[in-house]
Order: sequence, then structure tokens, then C-alpha cells
Amino acid sequence: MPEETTPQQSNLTLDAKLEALLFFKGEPVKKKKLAELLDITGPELEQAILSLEQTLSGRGLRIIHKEDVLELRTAPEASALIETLIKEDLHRDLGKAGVETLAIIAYKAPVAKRDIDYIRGVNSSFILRNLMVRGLIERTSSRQDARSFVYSPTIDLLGHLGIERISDLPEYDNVQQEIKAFYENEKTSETTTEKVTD
Amino acid sequence: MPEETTPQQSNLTLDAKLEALLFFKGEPVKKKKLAELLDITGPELEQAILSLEQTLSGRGLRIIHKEDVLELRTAPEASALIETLIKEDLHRDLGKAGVETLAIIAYKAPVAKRDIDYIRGVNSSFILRNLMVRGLIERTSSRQDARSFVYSPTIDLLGHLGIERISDLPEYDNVQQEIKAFYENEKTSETTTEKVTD
Amino acid sequence: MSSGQFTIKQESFEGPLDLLLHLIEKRKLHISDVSLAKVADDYIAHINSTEKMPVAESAHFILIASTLTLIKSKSLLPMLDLTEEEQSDIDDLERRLKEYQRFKELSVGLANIFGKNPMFCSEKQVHIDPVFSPEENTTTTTLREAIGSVLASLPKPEKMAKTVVQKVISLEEMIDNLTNRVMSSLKMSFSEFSGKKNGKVLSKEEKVNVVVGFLAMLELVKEGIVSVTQQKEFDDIEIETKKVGIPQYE
Repeated sequence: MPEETTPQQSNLTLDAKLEALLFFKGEPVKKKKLAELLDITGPELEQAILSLEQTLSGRGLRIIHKEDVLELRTAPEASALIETLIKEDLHRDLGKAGVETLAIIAYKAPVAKRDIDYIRGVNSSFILRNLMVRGLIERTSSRQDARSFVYSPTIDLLGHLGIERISDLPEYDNVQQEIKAFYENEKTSETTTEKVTD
Repeated sequence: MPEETTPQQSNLTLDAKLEALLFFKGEPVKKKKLAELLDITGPELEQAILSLEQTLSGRGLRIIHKEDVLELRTAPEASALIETLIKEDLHRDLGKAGVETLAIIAYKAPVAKRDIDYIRGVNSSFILRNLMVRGLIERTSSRQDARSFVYSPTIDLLGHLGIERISDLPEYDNVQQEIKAFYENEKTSETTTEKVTD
Repeated sequence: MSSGQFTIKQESFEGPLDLLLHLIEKRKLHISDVSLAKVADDYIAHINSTEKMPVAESAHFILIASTLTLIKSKSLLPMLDLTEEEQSDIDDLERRLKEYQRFKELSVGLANIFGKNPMFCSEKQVHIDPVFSPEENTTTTTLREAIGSVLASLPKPEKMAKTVVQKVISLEEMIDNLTNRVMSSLKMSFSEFSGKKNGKVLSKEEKVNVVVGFLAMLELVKEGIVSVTQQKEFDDIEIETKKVGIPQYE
């Protein structure tokens, strides 16, 4: 059994930690990086990988082990099931929330998730994911801040709408004004509502 | 190579298939949808969930379980490790109004705005909107009256709290007893109660 | 014990219950009618000294002040007979405070675990390459309609408050009013002052006026400006000036 590293993490074995890391990243990760993160040597990592592979045998997830990278994926036996799921997601009704989010992104692009959430008054994580899977919007790094992301309509979507650029959307300028007014208004009224300060 | 789908999938147990689905979706999934995809009944699904929860014990992943939805996430014991990888701020600060409102919603869910306002003695519109934007609570139509809304914690709130189900909250059972007793007490004097709402 | 000077400058309260609870806990009291009577003055002093209170909030604060006034007046004038509704307002306030206190306690526990050992979902939002799959009926027109409906449902800044607040009179105004009237006619009755008619059912607004008036009167009693007498139960309360030199108010 692997030794404990820090008391806080002591409940998890090395291979469980490895599993958590791979799950979180959701994409191929360099072994070198994994060893660093787990603060272990190469051979210790190999040992943990073996152990995780054993644990995962018969499970719904597998490790894809290619040269110097590792990735956690669904087991190949589940592929038919996943196919069904993908098809369903692609053809599901976008719903009112989906269309509204798409409209906000179209009219306000490039727009940060925070601003989308704020104008809708609810969190948009899942809707954004669905719109991305369907190729309607794309996520890029913000120009102002490389650590944050912004969303825009895809070229395919503009093509489907029959416009060349987003400013060709109906009443584009008016809508811009209205959106802008909301953000400014909110900023000023936020401080005066509902809080009583001495 | 895979001509037929069924024999191929039969290699995986139900709970392994469930695991694959949850992993692939990467967001909360309705139990109803899972049962459909797996072509099983509700009780069979509950059995599979239990079995998956057992399998995951001690591993790097956990299921968060909230009434009619499930989500696969990293284990709370792995949090320190994962946090080293997080680029964005976690926004841990909730503020006084935020925690109070969250506590009322977490222990009393589903709860109407009217009741939250009454307990806190102030209008909670602003803070409710704020918590919804952060994805910590969600608003749904009340079962008793489709025209009125009720608030509940989201799976993401449970994730932030590091608990797998709402009943893992500190003192949860005690509080449920207290609320029940309180409510019965309240009923007797209900007629004369003046509520402060907008 | 005198009410003493209390300083809660720079502290912000999430409404009247938050303030009230703070005052009770500050004096290390348990929630009861006795402790509420003790902190009534502190509470009133606080809302009096808070100048920048939004209208909507001040209505909530004054409604609670009215109940506190009942509690305090009952403790000062034990012969005062409370109506069933007034008694139930008092019981209700105690119960609400206890419930609020409990949730505050629970919120501390919640804040302690929030973000301590979070469970993360995958950072990778999408596991497959996107496949362009629009809905047939997604057009520029539907998008225009959708953004219109988003804009239409944006929260409007405070329109709620006015109805609650309309008839609520500020404490200061009431005190001034009372002082003036006491000065002009050395002796007057409380119902004359507040407009309360015996036996008549009061509207909510009128009721607030009555209690705010009463509160103001108690303030004057406390400061020794007027003295209050009630001949017998159910009788009107008489107010008269004690001192000759009334301090000048701005």
C-alpha cells in the first residue's frame, strides 16, 4: 500500500488520487506532470497506474496509456450506450433557456460566462456545454484575461442563420444599447438595495 | 469487430454502465434519463446506484446524489490535490446574507421566497438571484402550486460542501425534527400571523 | 439597568431581526419578552440613528419596532391591555427570532465546510468533437425574440417598496409632532394624539401610526419630558409635560 503524503489526503491511495486527477483533467495528461503533482517518482507512478488499471477492470472507465500520456475514458464496452447518449444530446430540443442563452451569446459576443449568468439570473454551465457539443457556440480565451473564457457563435451558426457577421442580426444596435443599460443600472442599484448599513 | 451491440455491452455490469454514462455526461443527469438509457426500472437503477457507490468507496471519484439527479465528481479527499490545478478563483466568500439564505434553503428545501423572507425579516430577492447566478441554488415550480416558485440546493452546492447527499449536512436529522415541531407549533397561531413581503 | 450607550457603528445588519438578535446576544440574553423589552430602546435608538435606510427596509424595521413598543409598553405599564392580535404579534416575534437564531447558527456550520474539501467536476467541458446540429427553427427572428424576452424579464429596480411604505411615518416626525402637541396643550390623550378610536378596527397603516406614536411617547417618558398616566384599565392614556423647559428641537 502506498505511503501517506499529507494528512489531509491520507485517506486516498495513490491510484485513487491518480484517478481523481485524470478525471478532473478529462484529457490526456503527461506522466511527468502526474508524477510531479503526486510528488512521486516515475517507477512509483508506474506502480500506481498498474494498480489503477486493475481497479478499473470490469468498470465503466479505462485508462488509455499512450507513450508518455495517460487519459481516463469510458470503457470500450460502453461505446454503444455512449453513442445513444450523444445522438440524444444532439437532437434534444434546445428549450427556451437554450435559445435565450444562444441569443445572448449571439448579440453580446464575445461574452464571458459570468455576464451570461448575470443577465439570465441563473447559472448557465450545462446549457453552454450543450450549445458547444452542438457546434452552435465556441469557447476561446479572453483577450483581456487569458485565464478566463469567452463565448461566441460559430461560423456554422452564422451560416445557418444566413448572416455574415453578428452585427447583421435584427436590431443589433438597439439591443446592444439595452444590454449595456442593464449592466450599468445593476451596478449602481446593487449597493443601495436590501442592505442596511449603519 | 462489433457487429452487434448487445453482447458487447453485456460484459459490463449495470453499475459499470452507469459509471460510464455519468463520466461521459460530466454534469448532473436525471435518474429518469439514466433508467431510460440503461433500459431498466427505477428500483433496478437504485440498486445499480448503491452498487456503484460501494465500488467507488475509497476511490478517487464519488457520486453526488440529490433526489432525482446524480453526478460523478472527484472525492473530497482529493480536493487539496485538485486545487493545485485550478486556475480560476473558487469564490469561497458567501457573505453573511449568502450563508444565512443558503442555510435556510439547504435545511428547509424546497422553500418559497416568502418563507425565506419571513425567517430573515428582509426581502431576499437580491441574494437569491445572486446565489442562483452562482449556481448554488435553483428555482423550480412548487408542487403544490405551479404558479409559485420554491428554492432548493443544487448538486454544485453539495459539491462545494464536499457532501454526497443533503442529509450529510451537519445536524441534518435534528434540524428536520425541529422544523417539523416548529411548523406544528406555528400552525396553531397561523391565523394571526403577519407576513412581511413585498 | 439603563439602556446605556451602545456603539454599533460600521456594522451592517441584514434586516430588523438581525439587528434585534445582535442586540440580545450582545447583552448575553435569551430570547424572551423580558429581554425584548430590555433591548427595545437600543433597537429604536439604532433605527433612529440610521439615516441612509432605504424606504423598503425602514418599513420592515418599523413594523418590528411597533411590536417591540408593545412589549416595552406592557413592561412599563402592566395595566395595559393587549389585544389578541397584539399578543400574537409578540409571540410571533419571539418565535421568529428563535428560528432565525437557529438558522444563523446552522449557517456558521455551513460556512465552515463550504469550499473546504470540494468535490470537483471535470474541467473539460466537452468530451467529443462538436457536431454542428442546429434546430431547424433557429433563425435570426427567433434569436431576436429570445433576446427580447431576456431583456423584458430583467429585474426592475425597487418598485416593490412603495405599497408597504406609503403610510409609515418616520419616527422623528412623530417625536416632533408629539412634542409640539404636548407643548401646546399641556394635557392630551394618547388616542387624540395617535388618532386611535376605541373599538374601531384599525388598518395596518393606522396601526403602524399608533405604535410609532406610542413609541415616540415612551421615548419622551424615558427622557423625562412627559409623564404618562392611565386612570384605569382600557382607559385612555394621558400625556402631560413634566418639565417646564422643553428642550428645543431643530
